[in-house]
Amino acid sequence: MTIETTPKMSWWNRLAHPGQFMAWTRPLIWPLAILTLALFLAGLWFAFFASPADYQMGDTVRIMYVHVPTAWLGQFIYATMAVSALGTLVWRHPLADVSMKAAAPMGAAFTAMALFTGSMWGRPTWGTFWEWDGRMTSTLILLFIYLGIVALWRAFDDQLRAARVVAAFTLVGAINVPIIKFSVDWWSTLHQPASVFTPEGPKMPFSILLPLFLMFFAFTFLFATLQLVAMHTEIRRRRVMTLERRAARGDAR
Amino acid sequence: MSGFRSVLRRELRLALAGGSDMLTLVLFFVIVGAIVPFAVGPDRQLLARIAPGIVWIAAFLSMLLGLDRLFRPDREDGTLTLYRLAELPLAAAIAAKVIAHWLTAALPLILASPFLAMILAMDEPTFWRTLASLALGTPALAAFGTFGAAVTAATRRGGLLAPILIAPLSVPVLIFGVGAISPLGGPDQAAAAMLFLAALSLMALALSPFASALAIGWGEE
Amino acid sequence: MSGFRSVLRRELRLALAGGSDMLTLVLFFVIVGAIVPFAVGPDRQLLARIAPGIVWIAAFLSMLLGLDRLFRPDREDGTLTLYRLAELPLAAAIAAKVIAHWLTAALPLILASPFLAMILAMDEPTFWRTLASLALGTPALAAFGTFGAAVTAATRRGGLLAPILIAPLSVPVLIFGVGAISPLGGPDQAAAAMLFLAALSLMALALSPFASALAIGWGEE
Amino acid sequence: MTQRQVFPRLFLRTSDLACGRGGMVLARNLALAVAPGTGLLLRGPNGAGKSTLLLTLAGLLPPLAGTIEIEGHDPEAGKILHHCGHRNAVRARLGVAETLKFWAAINGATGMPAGAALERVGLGRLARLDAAYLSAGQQRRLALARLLVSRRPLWLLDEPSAALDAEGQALLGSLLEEHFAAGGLAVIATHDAIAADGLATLTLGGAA
Amino acid sequence: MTQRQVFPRLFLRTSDLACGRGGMVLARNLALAVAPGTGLLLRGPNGAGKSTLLLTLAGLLPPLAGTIEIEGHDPEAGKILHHCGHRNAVRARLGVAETLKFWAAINGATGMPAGAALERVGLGRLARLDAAYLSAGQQRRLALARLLVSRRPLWLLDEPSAALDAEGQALLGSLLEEHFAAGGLAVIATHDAIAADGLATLTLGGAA
Amino acid sequence: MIELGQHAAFIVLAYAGVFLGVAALVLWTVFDGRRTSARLEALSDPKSR
Ligand code: HEM
Ligand SMILES: Nc1ncnc2c1ncn2[C@@H]1O[C@H](COP(=O)(O)OP(=O)(O)OP(=O)(O)O)[C@@H](O)[C@H]1O
Ligand SMILES: Nc1ncnc2c1ncn2[C@@H]1O[C@H](COP(=O)(O)OP(=O)(O)OP(=O)(O)O)[C@@H](O)[C@H]1O
Ligand SMILES: [Mg+2]
Ligand SMILES: [Mg+2]
Repeated sequence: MTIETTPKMSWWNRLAHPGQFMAWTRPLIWPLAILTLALFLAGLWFAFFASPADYQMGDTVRIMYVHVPTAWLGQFIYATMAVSALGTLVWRHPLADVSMKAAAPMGAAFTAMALFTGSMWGRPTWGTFWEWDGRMTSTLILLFIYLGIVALWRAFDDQLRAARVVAAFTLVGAINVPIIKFSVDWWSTLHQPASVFTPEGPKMPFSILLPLFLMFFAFTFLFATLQLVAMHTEIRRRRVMTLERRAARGDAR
Repeated sequence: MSGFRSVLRRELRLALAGGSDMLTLVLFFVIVGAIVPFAVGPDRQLLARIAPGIVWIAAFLSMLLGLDRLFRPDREDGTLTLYRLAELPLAAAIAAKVIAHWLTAALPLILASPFLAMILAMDEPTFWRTLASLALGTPALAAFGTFGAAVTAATRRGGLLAPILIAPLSVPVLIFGVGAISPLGGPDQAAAAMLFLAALSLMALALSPFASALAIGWGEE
Repeated sequence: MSGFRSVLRRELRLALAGGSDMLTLVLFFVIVGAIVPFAVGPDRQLLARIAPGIVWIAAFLSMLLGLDRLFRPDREDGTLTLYRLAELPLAAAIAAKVIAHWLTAALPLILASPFLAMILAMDEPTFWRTLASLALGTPALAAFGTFGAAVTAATRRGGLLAPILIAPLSVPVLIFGVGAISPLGGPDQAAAAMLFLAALSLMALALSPFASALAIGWGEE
Repeated sequence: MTQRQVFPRLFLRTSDLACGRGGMVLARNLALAVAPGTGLLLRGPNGAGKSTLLLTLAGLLPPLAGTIEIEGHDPEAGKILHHCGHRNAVRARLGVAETLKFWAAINGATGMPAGAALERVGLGRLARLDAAYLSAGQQRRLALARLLVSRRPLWLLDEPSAALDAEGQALLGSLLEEHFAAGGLAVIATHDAIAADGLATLTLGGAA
Repeated sequence: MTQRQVFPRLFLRTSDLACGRGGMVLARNLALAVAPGTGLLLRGPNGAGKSTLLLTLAGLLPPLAGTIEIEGHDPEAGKILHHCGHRNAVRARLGVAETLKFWAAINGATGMPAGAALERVGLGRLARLDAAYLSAGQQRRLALARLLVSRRPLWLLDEPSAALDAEGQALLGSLLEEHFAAGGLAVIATHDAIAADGLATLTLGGAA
Repeated sequence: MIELGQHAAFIVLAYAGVFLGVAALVLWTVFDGRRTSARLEALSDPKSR
C-alpha cells in the first residue's frame, strides 16, 4: 500500500507505519538533543553556582537535582512501557513493541542512577549507604522488574513473538507495582514509624526549585531524545535480522 | 470436566512418580531453615524472633525451584501443542497445573514446617499462625509462579528466568505473609495482613490461568 | 587437548549465547539476598549477623538451579551418546563441564557479592571473608552438583537418588562456608573452616569428573 | 468399518495463503482445496516449508497472508482438527494406555475406547509399559492411536510414516481410508509413499 | 572419490550374541559377520530390537550374552565406530558449522573439513544458521555430515533416511558407497530402501 | 568552583555517577544506532554480498 492509494492518513496511521514514523520523527532528533543540552547547562549552572546551600541539609541538597529527576524517570518510563504494552495488546500498534523494547534498558539505567544518587545522599544524611526505607526499597524492586524485563526480551529469538509476551508481563507488573509500593510502605512503617522523607516540596525556596525543575525537564527531554533514537535503531535492527536470516538461508526467495 | 481432572491427575502422577522433585523441595526447605542457626548462632530468642521470616523465605525459595518443570517438559515433547488444540480450554489445563503445583510444591512444605518450627525454637501460637499464613499465602505464590513459567515457556532457556521475573512481583506476598505472623504491628495489623494475603491469593488464582494461557498462546512456536 | 577446549568453549558459548543467562543468574542471586529483609525485618544489626548465611544460601540456590541444564539437554538431544563414543575421554569432557559450570554459575555471583554485602549491611572484614569463603567453597558445590546431575541424568526414574546424594555432600560446604565467615567460634575456628573448605573443593574437583563419568556410563543407553 | 459419512461435510479451502517462519516467507499464493473424504499429500525437498504449512493450517502459526476457511464447520461443535507433529508428546513415567487415556480426556473421548485403539495400532500387548520405553515406531503408533480416540474430521499429519515398519505403513493407509470413508479430511506431509486412495499431491518448491 | 582401502581391513563378527533392554531379551543367537567394504541392513517390525542391537554393537548397552569382535582393530588407534541414533544431537543457539566443528573436535578431525562436509550433504548455504532452525530433514543431513568429518571405519546408522527427501536418500546411498569403497563397514537399521551396493539384509523377528 | 562543604566527596561522586550513567547511555544509543545502520546498509547493498 503506497501513500497515494491510501485515501486519508491520520497522524495515527502515519505513525503506525515504521518507515513513515522514521521519516516523520527524524527531523525532531537534533532539536530535541539541543534543547536537552541547553536545559542541562542551565540546570547545572543554577545547581552549582546560582543556588544556595539548604539550611538543613547543607550542600548535599545539590544531590537532589540529579536524584529526583532520575527517580521520577524511573517511574515515568515504566508508565511509558505499560502504555506501549497496551498499544501492543489492545491496538496492535506496530510501533508499540518497538517503544516498549527501547524503553526497558533506559528505565533500568535511570532507576539505577536514582538508587546510586540516593545512597550518595544517604551516606552524609544517615551515615549509611543503604537503608531499608519504603521508598528506596520499592525503587530497588522496580529495578529488579526492569532488569527482569530486559532479560526476558533477550531470552526470545523472535522479537515479534516476544513482544506480546513481554507486553503481558509488563502489564501484570504495572498492576503489581502499586501493590508492591503499598506493601513495602506498610512494611517499613511497621518497623520504623518515622519516614525519612519529609514532604518538603512546597516549602522549598524558589532558588532550589528552579534548578530542580530545569534538571527535571533536562532529564525528561534526554529520555525523549534517546527513546526516539533507540526506536529508530530497533526498527532498523528488525530489518537487519530479517535480511540476515534470509542471507543465512542462501537467499532462497 | 473430566479433562481438568485428567490434567490434574497426570501432573500429580508425574510429580509423584519422579519422587525426587518433591523430596528436593522439602529437603531444600529444611536445609534453608537449618542453616540459619549456623549463621546467627544459637541465640534462641533471636531465632524465635526471626523464625517466621525464615520459614517464609524457605517456602518462597523452594517454590521458585520447581517452576521450570511446570511447562518446559510439556513444551519440549510436544504436549503443549496438544493442549492448545485440545477440547479442554488451555486456561482450564493451566488451572489444573496451578493446583497441582500447589499440591506438590507448597503442601509438602506446609507439612514439613513443624520440623522447621522446632529447629527454630518457635513457640506454639506463632507456629499455628505461621501455618495459617503459609496456607493462605502459598496459593498466590503458586499462581504468580505459574504465570512466570508461562511467560518464559516459549524461550529456549528458562531455568532462572521465571524466578527472577516472579520474585519481585511476589514481594507483597512475603511481606504480608510474615506480617500476618509477627506480633510487631499488633493483632489487628496481623489480621489485616492475613486478610490481604487471602485477597491476594484469590485474585492471583482467579487471574493467573487466563493470563498464563494468553502468554503461552502468544509465545509459542 | 583441543577436544577439552572445544567442550569448554561450547559450554561457555551456550551459557552466553542466550545472553540473558548470566544476567539472570546474577539477578537471581541478588534478588534472593534482597528479599530476606522483607521476611526478617530491616534491622541492620540482625541483617549483618545473618548476612553470611544469606549470601551462602543465595549462592547455593543459584548453583542448584543451574544444575539441571548441565546434562539433561545433552542427554535428551543425544549429545551425551556422542560424548560416550568420542575420542575425548568422558571424564575430560565432564571436567570441562565442571569448569564451565563454575565460570558461569559461581564466578558471576562472587563478582556481584559486594552489592549484596552493601544492602545487607555487612561490615568490611566480614565482606572480605565472605568473598574468600565463596571463592574456596563454590568449586566444591560445582563439583558435587555435577556429580548429582550426572547421577540424575543417568537414572531415568530413580531420580530420588540425586538429591539424597548431593544434600549430605553439599550441606557441609554450606556449613563450613558460613562457619568460615561468621566469627562464632573465634578466628582459629574460622581459619580451620576455610582450610577444610579448600580441601573439600580440591578433593571434589579431582574426583567428580571420574565419578560422574562412571555414573553416566552405568546409566543405560 | 463404520457407516459412511459420520462427519459433517467439510471443505478445507485456503486462498492466497502465505506461510513462513520468523518473518520469512516459505510458501505463498497457496490455494488448497480439500474435499470431504479426500486427502492432500504435501511433498517437497527438506526445508521447503511442509511442516510450517501444517502448523499454519492448525492455527498454531499465524498465516503471513491470505485466509484459511473450513466450510461447513459449526464452531459450537468443538475443535475439528488433529495435528500430529514430529514430536510424539510421549512422556516417560506414564504408561502407554494411561497416555492415550489422557489424550482422550483432554480432547474428548468421542472416538474408539483407548484399549481398542491400542489394539488397532498394534500396541495392545504393551498397554501397561512405560511409554518412554517404546521404540521409535511404537511411539509413532501411539501418536496415531490418539487420532482414533477422539473423532475429529481434519487430520494434519507431519511425516506420519517415519519409523513405521511395512505393517505400520499398511496400518496408516487403512486408517486413512477409514477416515476418508467416514467423510474425513487429511493433509499429510511426507517423503514416503502412502497407500491410500483419494490422495492428491501438492509439491512445495525448492529451497534445499 | 578417494583411493580405495583407506581403512585397515576390519571384520565385525558377533557370535551367539543376545541383546535386549531392561532384562528382556529381544534377539538371541545372532551371528553377524560384516566384511570390509560391505554393509548389513537390519530390518524387522517396530520393536523388534534393531535400535537395541545397534546400541549393543556400539558398546552403549551391555550384550546379554555372546561376544562382539572387531578383527583387525588396533585398540591404540582410537575409536572405530560412529553411532547415529534417532536423535540428531543438534542444539539451539549453535550455528550449523559450529556444531559440526564441535563434533570434529571431540571425535578428532580426521576426515573432511567441516565446510566441505556441509557442502557434501547440501547444507553449504546454511552454515551460519542456528542449527535448531533446520527442518527435520536438514538436521538429519547435519548428523550425516558428522560421519564425514571424523574418519571411522564402522558406521552404525539408525534409520538414517528418516525425514530425508528423495535427493537426500540418493545422497545417503552415495555416501555409503564411498564409505564402502574406502573399505568401511556399516550396519543400518531402516524401514526404507537404501540405494547402495554391497548390502546384505538381516531381518529381526517378531514382537510387534 | 564553589565550596561544596564537608560532604563534597559525595556530591561529586553522585554527579560523576550520573554523568557516567548518562554518558554510557548516550554513547551506547549512538553507537548501537550507527552499528545497526551500517549493518543494514551492508546487507541491503546487493554488491557487497
Ligand atoms: C537509594 C536511595 C534512594 C532512593 C531509591 C530514593 C528514591 C526516591 C524516589 C522514588 C523519589 C520520588 C521522586 C518522585 O516522586 O518524583 C525520591 C524523592 C526524593 N528523595 Fe529520594 N531516594 C533515595 C535516597 C534519598 C536520600 C538519602 C535522601 C535525602 C536525605 C533523599 C531525598 C529525597 C527528596 C528530598 C526527594 C523529593 C521529595 C519530594 O519531592 O517529595 N532520597 N527519592
Ligand atoms: N523458528 C524458526 N525460525 C526461523 N526459521 C525457521 C524456524 N524453524 C524453521 N525454520 C526454517 O524454515 C524452513 C522450513 O522448515 P520446515 O520444517 O517447514 O521444512 P519441511 O518442509 O518440513 O522440511 P523437512 O522435510 O526436512 O521436514 C527451514 O529452512 C528452516 O530453516
Ligand atoms: N529402557 C527400556 N527398558 C525396557 N524395555 C525397553 C527399553 N527401551 C526399549 N524397550 C523395549 O525394547 C523393544 C525394542 O526397542 P527398539 O528401539 O530396539 O526397537 P526397534 O527395532 O528399533 O523398533 P523401531 O523400528 O520402532 O525403531 C521395544 O519393544 C521396547 O518396548
Ligand atoms: Mg518437516
Ligand atoms: Mg528403532
